[in-house]
Amino acid sequence: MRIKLTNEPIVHHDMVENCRCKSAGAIVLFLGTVREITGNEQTLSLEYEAFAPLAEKTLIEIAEQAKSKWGIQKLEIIHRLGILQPGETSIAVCVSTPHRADAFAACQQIMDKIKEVVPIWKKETSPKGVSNWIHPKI
Amino acid sequence: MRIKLTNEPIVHHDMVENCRCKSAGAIVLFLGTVREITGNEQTLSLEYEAFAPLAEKTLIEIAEQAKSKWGIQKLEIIHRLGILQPGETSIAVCVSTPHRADAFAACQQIMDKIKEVVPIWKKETSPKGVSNWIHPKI
Amino acid sequence: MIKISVVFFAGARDIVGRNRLEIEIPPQTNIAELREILIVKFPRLEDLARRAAFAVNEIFVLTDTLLVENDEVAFLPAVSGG
Amino acid sequence: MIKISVVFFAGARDIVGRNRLEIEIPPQTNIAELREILIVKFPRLEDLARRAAFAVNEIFVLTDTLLVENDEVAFLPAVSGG
Repeated sequence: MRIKLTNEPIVHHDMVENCRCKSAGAIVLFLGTVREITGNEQTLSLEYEAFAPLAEKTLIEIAEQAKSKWGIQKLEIIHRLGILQPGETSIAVCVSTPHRADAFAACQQIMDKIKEVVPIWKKETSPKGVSNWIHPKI
Repeated sequence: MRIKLTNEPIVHHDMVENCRCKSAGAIVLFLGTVREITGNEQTLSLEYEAFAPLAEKTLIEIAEQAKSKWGIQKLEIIHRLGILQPGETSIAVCVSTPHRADAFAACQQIMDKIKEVVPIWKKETSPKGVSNWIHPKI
Repeated sequence: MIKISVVFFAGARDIVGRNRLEIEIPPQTNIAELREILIVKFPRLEDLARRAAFAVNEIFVLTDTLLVENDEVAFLPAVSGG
Repeated sequence: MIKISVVFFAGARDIVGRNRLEIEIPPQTNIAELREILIVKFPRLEDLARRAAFAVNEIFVLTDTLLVENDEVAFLPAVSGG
């Protein structure tokens, strides 16, 4: 199990290979990528910031809960921080399980929880240079 | 959109990169891998065989339906044929969509349909050398 | 009589002992009737045949589909790919 | 009075104008009360504060948690990572 925050580009190939194992019949990799267009709004870049010690601790808790719930064999979560361009990977979650329904459910539930509780925020910069922190419940 | 049957190992890194695009916020990659142990049974190897022309046509139909249903931006499906060892990838499906729920749903539904209708079969060989074609409804 | 061919896959091919069978059937035979003909010829095929799908000339068909001269029927036992 | 520090992130930091604030509060102040103190000090923080989560010394806490000398409170506006 590898869980980390990083300022470096995320190497998804290695995450998948780390999750591959003979006891698993399914590997699901999720990548969140920076979308250039949302509705009529254009994004020039996103900047991610974390309360790192609590974010890491929270990711580990989410991972531990998912592991026991879904029979996960191997699991990796990497969240990118700093400034990202459209198309770049902001988060990657990879899980392996014996059967495929569990891999999909586990990966999706991990992502849902990350979006809900992990103390990481993004600031969006438009092509006009306007920057806004995104706080979805406001 | 790339859909193929192959006797070569599946290169998942390229599939993900081919699905990455600025209009997508989510990429989901599914890999089916050869499991060594199922219950008390051990698998030495699996051999996959296809009725290739109809399998390819059926995969394309599944892909086209999923594309319009889920707003898929890019999609790749590769199914391996021939003899595979435990841990190897037998199938890979990769999709990108603007939002993540659609990527998970699309990838999972594509896999479900492939398992149900595409004319591909596997033969399992045990460590004792006994081989059996798997026909799940029997 | 008309002449058609039937191609077999996976466990069905093992039972039949070959990939392809050329056979003569009465005109107006449909897939369901062909299936019975095959079961008579290869009784061990019955379990697979009852749950098989069929394609004619590489298109999936229903069992009421009528066969014509030179059709290539694919006998597709329950699939296990993925 | 006791001395604590509050750390701010993202939009909250922009409103407060800095990462970290050292403030003195009455003993037995809880998180909910601290939140009101912060809103009085920084009225533009109110929308974020009403929906913020809080951690003390890097552990998530409920708003009835009492603060003690030297606690480090993290003011965590609604998250948007992933």
